[in-house]
Amino acid sequence: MTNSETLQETSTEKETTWEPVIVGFLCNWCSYAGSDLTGTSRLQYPANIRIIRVPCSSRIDPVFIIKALQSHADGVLISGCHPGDCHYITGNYFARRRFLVTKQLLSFIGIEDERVQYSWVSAAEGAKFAKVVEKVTEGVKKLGPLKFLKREDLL
Amino acid sequence: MKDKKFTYYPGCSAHGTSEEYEHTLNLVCKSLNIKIEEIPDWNCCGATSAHVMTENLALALPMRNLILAERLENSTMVIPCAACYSRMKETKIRLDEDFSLRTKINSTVDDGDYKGNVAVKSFLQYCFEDIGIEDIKEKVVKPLKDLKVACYYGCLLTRPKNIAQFDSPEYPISMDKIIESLGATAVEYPFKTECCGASFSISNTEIVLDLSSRILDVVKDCGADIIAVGCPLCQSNLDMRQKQIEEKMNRDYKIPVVYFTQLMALAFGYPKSELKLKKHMVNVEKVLASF
Amino acid sequence: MLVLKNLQHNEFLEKVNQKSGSNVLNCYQCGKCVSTCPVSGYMEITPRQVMQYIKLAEDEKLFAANSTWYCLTCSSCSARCPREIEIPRVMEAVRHLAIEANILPDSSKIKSIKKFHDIFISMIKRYGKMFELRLMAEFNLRTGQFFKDIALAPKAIGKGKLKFKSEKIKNLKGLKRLFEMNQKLESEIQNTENASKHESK
Amino acid sequence: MARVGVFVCYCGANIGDYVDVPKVVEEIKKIKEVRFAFDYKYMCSDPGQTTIKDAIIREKLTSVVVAACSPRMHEKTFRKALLEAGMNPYLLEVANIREHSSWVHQKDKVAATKKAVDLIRMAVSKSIANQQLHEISVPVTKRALVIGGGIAGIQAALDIADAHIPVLLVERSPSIGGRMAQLDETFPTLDCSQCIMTPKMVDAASHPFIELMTYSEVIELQGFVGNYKAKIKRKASYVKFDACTGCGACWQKCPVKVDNEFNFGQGKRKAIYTPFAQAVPNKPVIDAIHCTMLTKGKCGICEKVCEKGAIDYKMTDEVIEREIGAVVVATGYDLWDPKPYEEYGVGRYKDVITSLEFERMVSAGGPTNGLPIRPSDGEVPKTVVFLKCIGSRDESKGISYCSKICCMYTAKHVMLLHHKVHDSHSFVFYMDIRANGKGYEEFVKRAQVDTASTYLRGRVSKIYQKGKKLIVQGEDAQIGQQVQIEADLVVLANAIVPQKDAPELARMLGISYDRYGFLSEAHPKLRPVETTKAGVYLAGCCQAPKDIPESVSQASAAAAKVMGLFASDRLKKDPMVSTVLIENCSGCQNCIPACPYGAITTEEIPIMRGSKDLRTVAKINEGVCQGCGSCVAICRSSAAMLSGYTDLQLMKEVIAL
Repeated sequence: MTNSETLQETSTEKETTWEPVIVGFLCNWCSYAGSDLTGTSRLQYPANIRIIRVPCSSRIDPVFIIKALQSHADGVLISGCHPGDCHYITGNYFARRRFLVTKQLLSFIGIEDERVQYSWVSAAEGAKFAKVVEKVTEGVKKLGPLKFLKREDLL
Repeated sequence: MKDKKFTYYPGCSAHGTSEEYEHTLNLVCKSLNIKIEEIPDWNCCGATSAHVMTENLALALPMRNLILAERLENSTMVIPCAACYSRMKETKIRLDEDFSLRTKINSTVDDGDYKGNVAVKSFLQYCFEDIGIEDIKEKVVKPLKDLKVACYYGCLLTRPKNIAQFDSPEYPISMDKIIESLGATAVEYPFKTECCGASFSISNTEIVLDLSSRILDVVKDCGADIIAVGCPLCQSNLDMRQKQIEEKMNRDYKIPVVYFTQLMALAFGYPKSELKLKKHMVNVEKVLASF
Repeated sequence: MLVLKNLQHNEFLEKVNQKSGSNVLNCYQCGKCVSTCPVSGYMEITPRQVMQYIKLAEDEKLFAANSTWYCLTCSSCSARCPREIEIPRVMEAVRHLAIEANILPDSSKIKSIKKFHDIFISMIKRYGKMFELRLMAEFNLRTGQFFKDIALAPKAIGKGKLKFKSEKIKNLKGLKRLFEMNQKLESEIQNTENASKHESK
Repeated sequence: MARVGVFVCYCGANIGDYVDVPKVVEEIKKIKEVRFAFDYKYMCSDPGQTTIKDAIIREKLTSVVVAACSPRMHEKTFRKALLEAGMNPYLLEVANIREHSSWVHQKDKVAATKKAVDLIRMAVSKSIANQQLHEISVPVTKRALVIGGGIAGIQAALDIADAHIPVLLVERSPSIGGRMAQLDETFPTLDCSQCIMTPKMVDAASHPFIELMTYSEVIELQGFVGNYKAKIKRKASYVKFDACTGCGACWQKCPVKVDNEFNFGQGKRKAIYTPFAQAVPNKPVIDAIHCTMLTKGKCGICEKVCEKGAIDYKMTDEVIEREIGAVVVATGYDLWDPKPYEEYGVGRYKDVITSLEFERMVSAGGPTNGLPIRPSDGEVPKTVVFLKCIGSRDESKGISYCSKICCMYTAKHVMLLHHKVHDSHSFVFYMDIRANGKGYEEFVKRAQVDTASTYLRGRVSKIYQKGKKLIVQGEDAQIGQQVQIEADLVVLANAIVPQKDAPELARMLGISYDRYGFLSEAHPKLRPVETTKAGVYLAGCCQAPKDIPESVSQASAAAAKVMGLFASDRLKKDPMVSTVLIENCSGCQNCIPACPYGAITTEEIPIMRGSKDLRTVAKINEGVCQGCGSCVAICRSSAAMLSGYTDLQLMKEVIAL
């Protein structure tokens, strides 16, 4: 599927400057609800993020992150319930441990820390979510597009 | 018993009002084969005025002593005076947990190189923790049979609890245990750690008279023959001022106030003549006549 | 009537907390400190009220009260405080701020207490050590109570409790330097504080 | 070839104003799997849903994407629509272009539009990988287990049983009744606890639908909602309950005297005993630690005097297993030990007692037949000082929370004392008076006025003995002065704390507990009686300090929850749960610890069809699985699969960008 062109063309209408693409993996119970709250309270944040809903941050397989970076994403945000508040009791602890390992791997292969970030956002923290997105977007913007990992033959 | 050794900080009063404390402390250590190494050229720790007036000085004065103490090869620094002990320990704790403060104050001391590797203990604490009741028992040759002692700790031996980190701030038992091990009976009474008025002795005497009288009242009620203390200030307030109190409150106490080390020395077999009992205002001989 | 200002930025509170290492806001006015304190009866403002005055940023009121000067730092209060506030260090902090601000309660008692401490410190400065007799004498002279404790003195001297001899420490120079440098530190802190105050204004 | 239908909603102006919807539709049409794209003002409205239904049938769609508000809003609605069009509801994907685009990028229509397109593209790509899923349904064992025989447990058991649902009521002490049985009178009405309690205890014991197991403890709970297996240990009572008539001959004759724990060591009981006169069941147990027959083999009197031959020294603990559908936990509370208050001489002064000791004293059935006395000399106290917040609201010595009932029972104690000893006077030291219940404030007022008791605001700093009196030193904050009281008796209102073994219980049941050890509810406001574990409910003080009315209402609420659960014969369950592709499973068993619900076990399967050699693979109990997906992410051989969020679905979503 060659959607990169369409993506380009929609963007070229407004600005020619490069805009990063960020994939957000949000757990259904806290962070996704939180991001909904950001919406319902009309808090504005950069439009770079594309949110994927997962039941729990522990569902996120490191492969997804790498796959995202390999396709069109320049950055990844992972967000789950606050420690102790996991809807699935202990899920976010697993997620956290797994994420730390993944980070090490990524920095080993030369992906900057700012590209892949982790945050706790509860269902009540709409404002926080907006801030988090800004932070990530800023971080990734500074770093510029992620090139070397890209592959054309996806799936 | 293997030889022990500690760094010794006498404190100013040891060479003045409370020399009998230091003297008997030496006797006690002698018979327990504990070597004492006095800090060379130590200075006043600032108690009880420095911390009242300024913050830094209250830390700098003790720090100088701590630094000097660290230059001797002993793990522990022992202090007879409760006030000095408290200042020293508080300084140590605050310097150890706040690095920036440490460097700040350290810079004010001559070739200061504070490391924080010396433990600070009151002599009472040292007796209880490092010597141990058993070893003290061993040395007793003259049990103080049916001598009823009220062990008075005052404030600073067990408080503030996060500074002293020793025994109970409300109802301590360490001195009682020691006294019991000498064959005497430590009487139960509720004012073991009430304040005697401390530094107001000179500057605000009537408060001292008031507070000390409360303590003496309770001690009298519990039927003690004698009060044992571990603090020169408490000693002078309860002993030196006892007559004044009796006059002011028209009471009759006549309760001698001695240092627990004096009783230890006595039980360890030293003749009374060596205990400097004469230094006390309230007559001690009568009570100790039978020993 | 006490008119309360907006207390969003209570500088006094912040200073006291910073100096004392406790957070006065934790106080819930249970009064255990007052019932504990051996001298609360003598205080114009009881420890519990002191906490409240700090919360209300009423520094002058506290500076002018004898309370912090009467605190014996016996720490019975902090040993019992349910909210684990180091009350003696709060008292100390307020006292130090009062000294910095150079405001003293208008009472001979406090003046004499302060005098006592001044003499005490000056003696350390002079000798590096302290001598009760000289202290007593000097104090009584300076406070004009020549005959105070006169009854005690001879007896005490007789019993060798109070000594005339006065040893000095060897490294007096070092000690003098220590005093000066600490003085500097204090003043520096004050200056920076004042500076920051001006900025904020 | 997939045939996806995309339905873009304007949501009135909510999306329409900030996202160029026609442009979106035009973009989406370019995706080759998209068979049909359509926009409408309100997709969730009836006409909106009708277009979806019609399109599904007309265009023979294989999956549907609705681009509208958050799926958390209308996913169910649209799933229903699919169902009504004869399509499996789980073939729906929702693209959240309102909360995630139009509402958060109101200043940049182009970007918002572009984002909307991407979100829809992702949804389309995912929906292609969607599979038909079917609601899981599991059978229900319609028997409830109630743990704890206090007032909460009894109430829950009775309510459930009255709905003709069998209940197993397990109590670890020899009698039900719990704390309430120890009380004399109850606030704010001062009706006698025994009088209102005993009938309920008898009902519980005699109820045809309640199986009462006293002197027993639940030691294991396996399975999942509707299908639990509970193991209950019946401790050896050395008395055959079926034979025993409760005549009492044994405990009258028993020579061994033991401190009576029901009265906190005031008075004695025998080694064979019932905890109190109104005990239910009224059958004794032998205390194996003190009985000389069991310890030294000497005595045996009870056996001799028992005409029914109910005594059996050989009896041993037995473990009973029961199938259970739901559990109500009502294990109650413990009292905080005030020893840390050294300044009050706790332990040193006999006449400094705790509130429940006082309660036993003034209770008619208590050790002193209702007369308050000084434990030290047995004299009747004239001046009594009550101290509140002992351990409560004290981070330094106790716990930081408020125990909630002390203000009230202290007021009650003041009244009871006044009723029993007319010439007595009460002083009450308090910090705040918390009387927020029906008739509570009025009750406190009565205590203050009718008994002319003295309420002092402040905390006591020290208590010490002076002669026969206790000197109580405190502050009266109103006048801001130290006060001293010469008291005969001091009563400490010590805090309510969780049962010491509450955390163990929680772990055994697989539910969570807070930092104090109170069992945690699923949601502090909206799910106060449920736990995070389906089919396990809470009642009474095991969850937090409560008074009797609250405990009883929570118990009834829990009962209602159980009835609701048991209303249908099978439980319906969201099909988005994990399964194992056994051909992929290497049997590494990493998934087992990863599962928060213990839903994963192992099974032995033939290496290949027909072979006799077996290998171990993971087995997921879809009844227990809650669908978090931990096992999927941890699985190396991608054998674990979470329906609705399969690797393929998410991967397609990722690369669709």
